[in-house]
Amino acid sequence: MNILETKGLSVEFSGFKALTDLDFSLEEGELRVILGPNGAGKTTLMDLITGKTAPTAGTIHFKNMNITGMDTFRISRLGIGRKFQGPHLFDNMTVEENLEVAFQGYHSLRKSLFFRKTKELKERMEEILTMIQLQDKTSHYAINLSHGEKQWLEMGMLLAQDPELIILDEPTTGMTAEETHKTGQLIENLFKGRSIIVIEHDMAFVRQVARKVTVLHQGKLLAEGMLEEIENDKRVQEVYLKEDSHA
Amino acid sequence: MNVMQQIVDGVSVSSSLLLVALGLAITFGIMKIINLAHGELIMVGAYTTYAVNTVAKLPFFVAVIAAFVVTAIVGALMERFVLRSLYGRPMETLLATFGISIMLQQIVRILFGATNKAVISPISGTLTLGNIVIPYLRLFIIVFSILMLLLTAYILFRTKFGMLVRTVSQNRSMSDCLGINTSRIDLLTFSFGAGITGVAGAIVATLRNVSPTMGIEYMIDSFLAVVLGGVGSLVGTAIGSVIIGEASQLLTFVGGEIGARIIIFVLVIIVIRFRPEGIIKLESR
Amino acid sequence: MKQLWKNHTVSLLLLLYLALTPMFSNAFGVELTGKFIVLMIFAIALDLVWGYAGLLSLGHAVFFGLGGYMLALSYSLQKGVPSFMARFQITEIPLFMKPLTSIPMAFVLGLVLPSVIAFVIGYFIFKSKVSGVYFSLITLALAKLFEMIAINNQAYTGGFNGLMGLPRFPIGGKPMELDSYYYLVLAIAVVVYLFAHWLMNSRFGKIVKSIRENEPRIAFLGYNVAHYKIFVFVISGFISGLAGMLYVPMNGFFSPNEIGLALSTMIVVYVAIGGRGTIIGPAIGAFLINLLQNELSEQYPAFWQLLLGLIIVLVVLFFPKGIYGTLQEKLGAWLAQFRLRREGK
Amino acid sequence: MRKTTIRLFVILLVSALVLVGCGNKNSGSSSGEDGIKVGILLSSSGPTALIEAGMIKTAMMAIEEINENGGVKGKKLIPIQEDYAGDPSMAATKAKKLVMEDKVTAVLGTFTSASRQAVLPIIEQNNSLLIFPNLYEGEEYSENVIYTGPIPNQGLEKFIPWLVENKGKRFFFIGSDYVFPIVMNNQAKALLEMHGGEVVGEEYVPFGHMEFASLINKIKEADPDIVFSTVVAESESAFFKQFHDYGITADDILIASPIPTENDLAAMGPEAGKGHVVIQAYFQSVDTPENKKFVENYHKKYGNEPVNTQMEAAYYSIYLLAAALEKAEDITDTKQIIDAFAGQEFQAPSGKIKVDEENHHTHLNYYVGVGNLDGQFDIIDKYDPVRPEPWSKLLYPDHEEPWKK
Repeated sequence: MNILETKGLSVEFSGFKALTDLDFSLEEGELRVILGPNGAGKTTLMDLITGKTAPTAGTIHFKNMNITGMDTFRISRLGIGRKFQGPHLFDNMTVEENLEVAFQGYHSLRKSLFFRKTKELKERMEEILTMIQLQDKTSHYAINLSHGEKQWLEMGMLLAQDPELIILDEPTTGMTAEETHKTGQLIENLFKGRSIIVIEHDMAFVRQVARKVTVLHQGKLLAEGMLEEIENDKRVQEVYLKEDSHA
Repeated sequence: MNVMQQIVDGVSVSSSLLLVALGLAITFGIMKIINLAHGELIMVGAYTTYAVNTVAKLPFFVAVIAAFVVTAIVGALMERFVLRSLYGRPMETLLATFGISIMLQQIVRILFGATNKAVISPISGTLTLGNIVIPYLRLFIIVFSILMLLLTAYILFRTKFGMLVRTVSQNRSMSDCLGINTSRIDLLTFSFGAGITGVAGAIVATLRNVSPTMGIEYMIDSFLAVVLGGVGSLVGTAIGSVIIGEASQLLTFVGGEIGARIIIFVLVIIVIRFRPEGIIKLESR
Repeated sequence: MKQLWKNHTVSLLLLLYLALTPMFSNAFGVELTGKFIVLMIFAIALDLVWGYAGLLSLGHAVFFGLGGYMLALSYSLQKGVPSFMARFQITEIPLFMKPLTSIPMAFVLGLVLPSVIAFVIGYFIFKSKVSGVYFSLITLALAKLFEMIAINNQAYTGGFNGLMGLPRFPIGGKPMELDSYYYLVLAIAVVVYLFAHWLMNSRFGKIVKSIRENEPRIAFLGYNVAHYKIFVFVISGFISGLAGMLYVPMNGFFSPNEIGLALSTMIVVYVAIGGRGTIIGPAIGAFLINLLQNELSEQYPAFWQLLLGLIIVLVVLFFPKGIYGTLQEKLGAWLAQFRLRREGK
Repeated sequence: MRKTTIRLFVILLVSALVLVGCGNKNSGSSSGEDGIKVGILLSSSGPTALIEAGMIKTAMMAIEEINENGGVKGKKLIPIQEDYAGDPSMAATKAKKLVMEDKVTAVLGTFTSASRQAVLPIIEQNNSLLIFPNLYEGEEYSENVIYTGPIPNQGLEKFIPWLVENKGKRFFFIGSDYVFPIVMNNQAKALLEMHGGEVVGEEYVPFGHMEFASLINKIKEADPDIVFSTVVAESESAFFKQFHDYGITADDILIASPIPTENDLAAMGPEAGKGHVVIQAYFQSVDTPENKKFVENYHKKYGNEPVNTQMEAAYYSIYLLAAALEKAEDITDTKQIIDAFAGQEFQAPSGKIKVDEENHHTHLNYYVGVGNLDGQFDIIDKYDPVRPEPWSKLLYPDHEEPWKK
């Protein structure tokens, strides 16, 4: 059963076709990697799914619910979490605070005003902190964390948010080889059972996590299939050769 | 009531507004600096004109040039010692420039004394067409403001300097990589904007008296004009000025001088609300 | 207790000073300090919006002024049609001002009206793509607008001259002693401080802070940013209105200056210099600047203006966190080092 | 970086505190010796400083002259100067300081009605004395205030008939949009009606208005003989200037106004004011021995700025105060001082003036002047002291007279 489905999805920015007539679907519990050179429309697709930008044509269904053009915060409440490319934290707030605001179910003003940390919440918080190995940095300001720590804190926030669909936009940019590897593992254990979309360049990382892969090119679906097939796919190769040649 | 006359007067009001707003179109429109001392730059220009033209008895055009130079220098100092370290922090910029505006007012008060000063209109006489009367002074201001607009446009779009200015405003880090001396460009751009504002000060000084606090109203009106027209677009600023100028004249039929101003403020606020990018939108992604 | 002291040292010291003022200073000093306290409350109100939500309002005096005008008008209506109305051949109090003839009603309106206006403005702005400096520019225009309206409708507002000769402290029927009114204001200030403190350390406060830190991100966590902005704006408007009302008896006089640009910009300066986002910082800023101004403006009027301008620029350049914010930081760092050394031994 | 930060921070605080410190010393020393303390509550900074600064100078001049001639009752007058930067609230604060802290015998000052009325309750509650030396709209009386400046009825009573007789009957009224100009114009209109003139238009502009094209346009439409202007402050010079730019001379349409002074002529540029008619209680060009001396001394002291009616008023107000203090038996009793003002006369630069026996306002001479290119006024007519009517008999024939109680 598909948790996410887009039909004929297209978007234009002042004449520029960022995405054209894209049919994309993701199964529940699946981890999908999306590949593609710069400007292929990867991030645009994510923006559309999370409601950051509204499509010019086509529909998006999440859990068989039409979320096309919905407000970001509504979509998020339905259970889609997103991690942006590069750290995207609340810099001048502590690790704990960053996690706290991420917890779901307290969105209304009233709830946020008269909010008490329940025992469960506290425990969950501890749990997450240990998972992302920041348990002894709870009162540090996010801005003072190392790059890797920042990335993991974001993972932690995703856990706190507890979404059914997680979107990771280049989660390993700027990471060392083993940080990258660690992140790979983190993703695999932390988000077991959730549906995940990962945008990634780093092939090593892709090989580590990927099963099914979708390749976008110039806003169109180029290829889709298991990693091996994709790697041997002619069209994909030439796109990537081009990419490398001018990279 | 002579509507034609009102419209013509509207043109002249618009033109002086355009003149005052032009500098802001550069410092705010292009450099994105919220300069609350904009009005004081006008004031500095006006006082320079007073000093050169009224006191030193030199011809008016000399005073205009002097106004440009002096305010350009003031602008350069502002950029070099304050604004430079605040790029990308609009709120801090706004505060700092407010502080500067207080200082400029007080400095002028100390230098020239508290009493208001006069700059004698360089041109007298009026042009009469049917039942419409236009003072040559205002005619001159209309022509002058259009020339200033064209000059600025030329500098920004036809010269190397202008190209650099726009490149830097488009993408600072990129320009850095291209080996452009961005900080120097910023300095020049701001002091150029300031200089133009000083010239505006020299011109408006002929319509009114010169006083340390004369700047505030102009500052607000200029911001309204720039934002209304469309930030970062000279044409936009021109259009904004014309709309406000004409409105302030024609709406006097409705609510008198005061009513007109109130209506304009409400209108501008509504426009900002629904088109923050202004009437003229720069296509960019 | 120890904890309280540790977290609120400065606030408590300031409170102590203010509480003792009436004992070692004459009536003039007390009234002056009382005025400062009112401005401190106002500064805290702006801090909620600017310091925490990161929305720089350049027109906050609008709410202060609305509150003040409600009470001031009510006072002037007590003895029938006031002279500024009579001058325009208005023989009886117009219907829409009837509610103000009752002082308690005026108190209610002085709190409700600013909040409502704040809500309308907030709803109008925050439900749109307007943000950052454009918000500031709109509020700037609003301040100018309300100032013009207050001056323009002189038959109902006293116009340019404002409303004067207001009774001093007729809180509830008969006049109040200066000192008791002073302590009333001080008490309210403490309540406001505590409330602001509670609010900004609640989950709500954290969310508001995260709006300041990273607005898009907080939306992706499922929060309706607009609602939070509007709410904090309304709260701030409410407190500003309260401050405006407290100001009226302290000043015995209310004019368009108190609803327009001048005060709006000054209060921003107080908050910036004191240290935005720290609640007590802005209060300290308001207090220090006014103290300095009062001391210096008489001996060196010219010099004072220069100094004020200079202080603003220097603070912006070298203490972006404001005086208190910077102190806090430096002290914090210093204490941390100190502890480390202790543990080292 | 951090180092400099801290250093700066310290410097800032210290400098501020030091200033506060020596600030106190200054005010301390001035209140030390035995003498009669007089508060001078006028703005030396802020928008209205351009006029009030001049008043401070002449007031100080008067005090020095008096002290040189042995002071009052053998005591020196000790001026305590407070600047309120044209802000009424600050005026109130500073008034409190003068009255409650410095315990001054009397306060000379405030400029706008806003600032006066902000100060009024403080003066009354502390039963102190305010001497208000400036033109204002009248319609006020306080036990504790002596109004030494002109009020509308005085000038207008003479001016309007003079204008109707010599210049024309068709009036267009303009003014800044607040109480003072409106009251002025109302009285002028009433007088105009009485003398058979006609009102062809009336317009008000916001305070600080600078763009007069459309107003001038309206005036030209109505084609009056006379524009009666109570436009004040910076708007005034802007109006005269732009009126002139539109090529309208005093011969086409005359501007008549009770407002402009020599300073305003300077601010608008003399040719803009040329030929237009003004009524004032004093011009620098007034030809009396007292005035010759006054102007001479002023220019010796402060250089060749023009002298104007407000400055003269501040000057003679001090002298009136001195005379009243001289006359009062016990100058610690404010009531006695105030009573001593009643009927008090003084040979001012503008001629002999007198404080009214009952209504606390002042009988003043009036001069009709025409602006000339030297930035002065050519006096073309003069009136002997006119009785002040706080509530103009013409507008409020049966208004109760508070001083009668």
